[in-house]
Amino acid sequence: MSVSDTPLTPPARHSLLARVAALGPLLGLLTLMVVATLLNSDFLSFSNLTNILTRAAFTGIIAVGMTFVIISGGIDLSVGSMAALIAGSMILIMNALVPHLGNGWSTIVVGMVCALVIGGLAGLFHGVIITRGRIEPFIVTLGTLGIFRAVLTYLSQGGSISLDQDVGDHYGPVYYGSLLGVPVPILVFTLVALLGGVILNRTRYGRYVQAIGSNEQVARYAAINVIGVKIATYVLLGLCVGVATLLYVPRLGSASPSTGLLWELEAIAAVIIGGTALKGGHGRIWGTVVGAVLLVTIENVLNLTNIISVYLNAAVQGVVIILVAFFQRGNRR
Amino acid sequence: MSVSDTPLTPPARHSLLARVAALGPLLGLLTLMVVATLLNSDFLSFSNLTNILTRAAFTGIIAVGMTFVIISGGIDLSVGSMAALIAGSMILIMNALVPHLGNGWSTIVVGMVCALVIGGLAGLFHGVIITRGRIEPFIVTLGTLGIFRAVLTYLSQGGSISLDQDVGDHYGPVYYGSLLGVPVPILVFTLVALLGGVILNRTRYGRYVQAIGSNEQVARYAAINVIGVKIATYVLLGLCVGVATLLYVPRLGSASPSTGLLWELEAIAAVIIGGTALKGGHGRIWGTVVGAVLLVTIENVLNLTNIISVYLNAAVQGVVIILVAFFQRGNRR
Amino acid sequence: MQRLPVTGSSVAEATELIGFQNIYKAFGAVEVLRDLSFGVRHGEIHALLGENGAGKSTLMKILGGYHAPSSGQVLLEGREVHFRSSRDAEQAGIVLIHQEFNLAEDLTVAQNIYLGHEPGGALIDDRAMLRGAREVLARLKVDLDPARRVRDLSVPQKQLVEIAKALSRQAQILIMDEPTATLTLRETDALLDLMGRLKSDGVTILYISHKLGEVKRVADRVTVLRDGRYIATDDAANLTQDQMATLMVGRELEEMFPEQAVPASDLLLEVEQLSVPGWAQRVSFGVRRGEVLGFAGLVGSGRTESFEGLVGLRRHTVTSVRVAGRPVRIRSPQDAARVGLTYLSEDRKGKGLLVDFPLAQNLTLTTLDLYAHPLLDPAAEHRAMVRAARDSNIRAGRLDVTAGSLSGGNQQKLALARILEADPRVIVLDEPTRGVDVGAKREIYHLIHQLAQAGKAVVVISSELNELLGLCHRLLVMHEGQLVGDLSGEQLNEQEVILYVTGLKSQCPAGVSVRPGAAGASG
Amino acid sequence: QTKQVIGVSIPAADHGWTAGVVYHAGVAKTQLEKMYPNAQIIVKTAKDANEQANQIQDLYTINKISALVILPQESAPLTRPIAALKAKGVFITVVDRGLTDPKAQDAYVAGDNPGFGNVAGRYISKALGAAGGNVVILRGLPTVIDNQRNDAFNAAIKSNAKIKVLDAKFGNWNRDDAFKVMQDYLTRFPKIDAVWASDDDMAAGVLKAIQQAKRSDIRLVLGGAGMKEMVQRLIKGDALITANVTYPPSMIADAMRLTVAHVAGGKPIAASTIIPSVLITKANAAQYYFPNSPF
Ligand SMILES: Nc1ncnc2c1ncn2[C@@H]1O[C@H](COP(=O)(O)OP(=O)(O)OP(=O)(O)O)[C@@H](O)[C@H]1O
Ligand SMILES: Nc1ncnc2c1ncn2[C@@H]1O[C@H](COP(=O)(O)OP(=O)(O)OP(=O)(O)O)[C@@H](O)[C@H]1O
Ligand SMILES: [Mg+2]
Ligand SMILES: [Mg+2]
Repeated sequence: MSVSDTPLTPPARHSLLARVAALGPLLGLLTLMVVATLLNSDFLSFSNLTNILTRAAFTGIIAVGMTFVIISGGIDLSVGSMAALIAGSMILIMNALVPHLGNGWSTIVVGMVCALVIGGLAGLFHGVIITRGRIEPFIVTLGTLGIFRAVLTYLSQGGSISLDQDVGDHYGPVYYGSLLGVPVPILVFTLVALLGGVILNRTRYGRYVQAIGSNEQVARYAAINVIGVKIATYVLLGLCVGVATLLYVPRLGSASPSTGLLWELEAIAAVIIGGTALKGGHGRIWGTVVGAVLLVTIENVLNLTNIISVYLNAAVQGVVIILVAFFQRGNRR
Repeated sequence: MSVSDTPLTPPARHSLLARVAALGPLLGLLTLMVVATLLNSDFLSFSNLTNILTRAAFTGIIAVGMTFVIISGGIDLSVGSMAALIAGSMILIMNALVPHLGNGWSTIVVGMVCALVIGGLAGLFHGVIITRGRIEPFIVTLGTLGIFRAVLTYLSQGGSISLDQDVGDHYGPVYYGSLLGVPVPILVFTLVALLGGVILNRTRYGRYVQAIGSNEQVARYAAINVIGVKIATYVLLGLCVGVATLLYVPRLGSASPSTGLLWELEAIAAVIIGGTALKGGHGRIWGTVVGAVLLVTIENVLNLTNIISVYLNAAVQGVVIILVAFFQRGNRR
Repeated sequence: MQRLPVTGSSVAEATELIGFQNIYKAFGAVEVLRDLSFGVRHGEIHALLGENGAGKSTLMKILGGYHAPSSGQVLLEGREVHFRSSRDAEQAGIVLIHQEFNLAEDLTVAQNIYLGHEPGGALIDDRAMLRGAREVLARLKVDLDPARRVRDLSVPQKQLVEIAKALSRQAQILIMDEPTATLTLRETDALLDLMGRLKSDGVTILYISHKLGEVKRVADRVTVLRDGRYIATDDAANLTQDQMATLMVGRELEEMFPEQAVPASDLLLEVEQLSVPGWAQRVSFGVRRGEVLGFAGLVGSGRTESFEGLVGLRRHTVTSVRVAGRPVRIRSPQDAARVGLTYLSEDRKGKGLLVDFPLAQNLTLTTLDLYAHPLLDPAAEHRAMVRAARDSNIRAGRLDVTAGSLSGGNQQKLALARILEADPRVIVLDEPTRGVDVGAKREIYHLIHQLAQAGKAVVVISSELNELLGLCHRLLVMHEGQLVGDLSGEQLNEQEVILYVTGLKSQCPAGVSVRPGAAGASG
Repeated sequence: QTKQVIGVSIPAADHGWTAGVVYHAGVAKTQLEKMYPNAQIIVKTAKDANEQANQIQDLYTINKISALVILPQESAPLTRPIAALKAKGVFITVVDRGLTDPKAQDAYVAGDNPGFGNVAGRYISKALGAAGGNVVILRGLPTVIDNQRNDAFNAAIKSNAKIKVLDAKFGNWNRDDAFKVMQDYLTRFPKIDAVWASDDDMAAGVLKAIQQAKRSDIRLVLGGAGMKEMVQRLIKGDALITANVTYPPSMIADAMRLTVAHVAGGKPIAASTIIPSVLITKANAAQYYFPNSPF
């Protein structure tokens, strides 16, 4: 094919317009920030911004894992319940360890490891049932959504499970502390996002996740271990939930049946707002991060102002979500 | 990858095994019924069975509409909020009409028509934004999920909106009455399901819905009005929500911010348990009906017995859902 | 025919690299391959011929490790091999280019080419990948940005990526399942040249094609299958194209192209100044009742896009469209269908058929109103399918299978049968014989002429020049989005058309379109 | 005497207070079944009004209850289903959330929601003293009881003209949401004197947010309902937690006791029993401390 065969104009995807559209969620976030600053100049204060990012860290970290699951063509509805179960088990384990290991770091580290292990195992369970059992991920995780939370409710007898006060004091800095002025959860969030970005875009595993989501048959023909890769996405997500939870526990020092309620919706929404297709195949971590921050920012702005009835908060959130999606629609296929 | 994994289409579809697997949800339901009867022989009493079916009617009717949306490749997360909003508006309208039309049937009929109109309009709004606006249905309906419920909360000022007592007394039979011994909601549910089945399998529109879900491009090239058909699925679902709500209002006689909470999850779960693929392309109404009944039956069985901790109800539900899905997995493509 | 030496003995010759011995293959109850035995020599280009559904692709998938034979053996250098996956076969140096694309549409060209074989250590070496992809594409003489997403590519470009993917695997045995079906002259030439070079590098090539001219040109030996059975093997030099066709079909084929009837004088379709942004400018033409009008051009010349625009599938502008003299506005495919204008897409799998749907439902998709009174009548749909299968000679084990399980050529026939169901007045066929065997091609050609004689106007877009020349009353040539030639009569010869197609000759200064009525004058 | 089946239908434990209800119901069941051998008590929890309506239907159809003690998830939607049961001869005791039609019940045992708001409002206006100050409110979920409490609080706090209510937002009776709302209040208002968290779960979240922001302007955080951790802090003499307002989840046990005594023991029962909300201070805290309860 010679040069003369190339099309008359480059396809629209590469045009300026498409590039701008790809930035949709970011533009949405910036617009929102401008509006927020106009409404309340405290919005831009350092402490408010760190508050926002710290809050975004929990669902944000989970959403990074969720991005992989969704790109591969799956879904996980159970993450909120999983977080609650991990938080509860972790606290019970740490409380039980105090007599043996004391209330210092050794107890906490064991607790953290347990959080990761439980998350990973829950993910492994999902992955195996979904792939080997060939059941829709929606159904499996809808089931475990009920199961995980019920087990936590059982463990807490409906009330809350509180962390030993002294352990809590030692553990506190993991949420409240900061390094070079940046709160620890933000650091961890950044780290997880960067790692997620590298894994998704620069490793074989990430490539295979995208290939599987795009066309499972093709992936299988390319001799990719489809089942293994899929299981790994759920394990990865489970680990992310574990990380989010171990940051979360020192925040309130307790777990209750309402811990992590609706986090799944928030995490999935962050992923989709960020420009990942629900049908899988392609997506991007930075979009997910922006999506997570955006969702928290909407809430924050609503708390900072008084202009509309409290009853309508959810309506404003809904409108903003749709508007942001509208901005980036040019980017959709 | 083993060689046996690779055939382009599973010839197994036609085998006996596949036929049995296709009955998965039904078998699940039957098994559950046997267990229930063993636990408490009153389970099979006529009044208990009609109770179950009547309850299944609400999410069941919605799930029939949802089946169309999901087969066409869409999703609607807002149905629970939509039901709440319809219930609230309908009650306010009827209460306002009492001085003019009295508390009899003319008021009620106008209220019912309004329920259908509001449902249809909400569906139209979804359909248009999703197709013309080219936004992921997940996002649009996540947005309206918040919006609808917020508007209801605003209308009720956080409390509940109650139907005029006398109107309620006239309206009551729509829920509590029966025809030839069969409660009205069961009759309506049956009718909606039959109609849904005929539309899906025996009309052009139904075929187009399936075609679009299977491959939208092919449908477009085959001169199918893709946008129109898609919009119609959301309108149809809106109407179903309207019907469900106008049966529901006489039951509880009020609407509040918590009306219809999580119905979307139940409706979607009924559809998926019934054997419709979340990715769209094919599905079946009878499966959805069985799915809806199954979900209610699990709850009923849990109410009938006392063998496990109340805290673990949700866990049992989760386990049963996964087990049923496991039964029918052979049927998945 | 009787002089053909039948070499399919069950004992493989020592020089043979690949041996098939008594291969049987059945899908469920459907027997696809029966007692097949023959051998392929080291370093040859071995063509595999057969009608649609003869089992060529199936046999090659067995060799490529995608299917296991129901019984029988595959020998490699005399030793029996059992591939459990395509990865196994690849390790033995065997790579298959699929007839149907196997590309992850969301990934880029380079990512697809290297899928499962990414270079680099812990992190993928993207630059090496792009470089490597560019190199393979260059070997194919393809100018394609390896960073583009496959989703945005045209069918021929996807085919080239599929080929490049296989080439990048450094195969010793390369299986090409109809690689040229979607390619135009130039890419085909480049590919055939490349095959020659690969052969001289010692690569053994198994080559499936329904384009017998190509087979004649590159193949050393030819094996013919029919109904899943082995028929014959011979040196390509010993066989004429007609003989090949005869072997495939099992009987003498009559004249490929039917006599052309004289078209009527009234224009059924008139298009003035059709532009599709980015693809075509000011294209104007007319088609007469009873006329078969061809569109020739290279990949990217804008033929497909012009007609997709015309039927409302793409954004376009047009000064006027008349159907049977009456001005019409076409904004959607439904509008087009209403005025009796239908378009058969070149992209069978992506835009033509619902591969998960049964045959009958594919057939009736555009004409469902005929079966709705007001409820659909599945029995009537089934009857229509039985009729169409007979009329269009669609070969399927059973009629209740899904469209995806048909062989490539039979899928094409099904797609064609569907648009005829609508009984349109103007029929636009984009690559109607893609992947279709000679016998079926002939049937399609005759069908096209029957349609023309029945008073319809037929537009044929094709990349096979011979087909256009033999079939059409008149030929329009597009180049870079513009009509550059309106050829008929004497001008309808290969040399002349190629000059226009490649842009070396043009009837009018660029930008000025050919008036529809001017056909006679220029001829 | 024939066996009497008494059904108890309560909300599922989805936050601290309801967990307390479930706990106390369970304890009362064991006690009462021992006291009245002819009584069988079935406790059911429901996650929403719809499920609760289904549940009481099942209790009647299958378990054949003769009396029902119900803490409705919501008042209005359960009125009709409860009335339907009463019409079939079931003795109905409604707890805490009044039905829209009182005719649907036989007995009513309740906490005092307006009283709850009123006590809190009066305490804060007194505690802030003549100088007054800025108050922020965290409301629960949009429901009738939350409206009642909030209205009563606002009415009571008007007694101190120097007090300014800065804003009231929903914290959903949830620690997490309360934490976030409080964080944002702290960003928005440079000076806050008192927080009415209206619930101890929310108060727990509020305290963490204040702690994190290291703000010292807040003088007082008033929760409510007497969660054991909060009462314990009160006993220990916490600087911010100087009082609490009761809204005891144990009212379910009272209602069960009265009902069982009536149907199984033939004792009379009052048509309405209101359990007042009282102020807990350091002085009387010990008697409101239940270490075994989850709440
Ligand atoms: N997975 C399958 N399940 C059932 N039948 C199949 C399957 N794959 C192929 N077949 C059938 O096997 C037969 C041979 O198909 P194959 O694709 O090998 O033909 P082919 O010779 O390549 O034809 P074409 O020239 O049209 O590509 C066809 O009748 C086809 O319907
Ligand atoms: N840079 C490009 N961006 C997008 N698409 C391109 C580009 N270059 C070539 N193409 C593709 O080239 C294809 C061929 O163009 P078109 O279909 O108009 O040619 P044609 O004359 O119909 O040729 P044929 O039908 O033989 O493919 C187009 O479908 C288009 O998608
Ligand atoms: Mg083939
Ligand atoms: Mg083309």
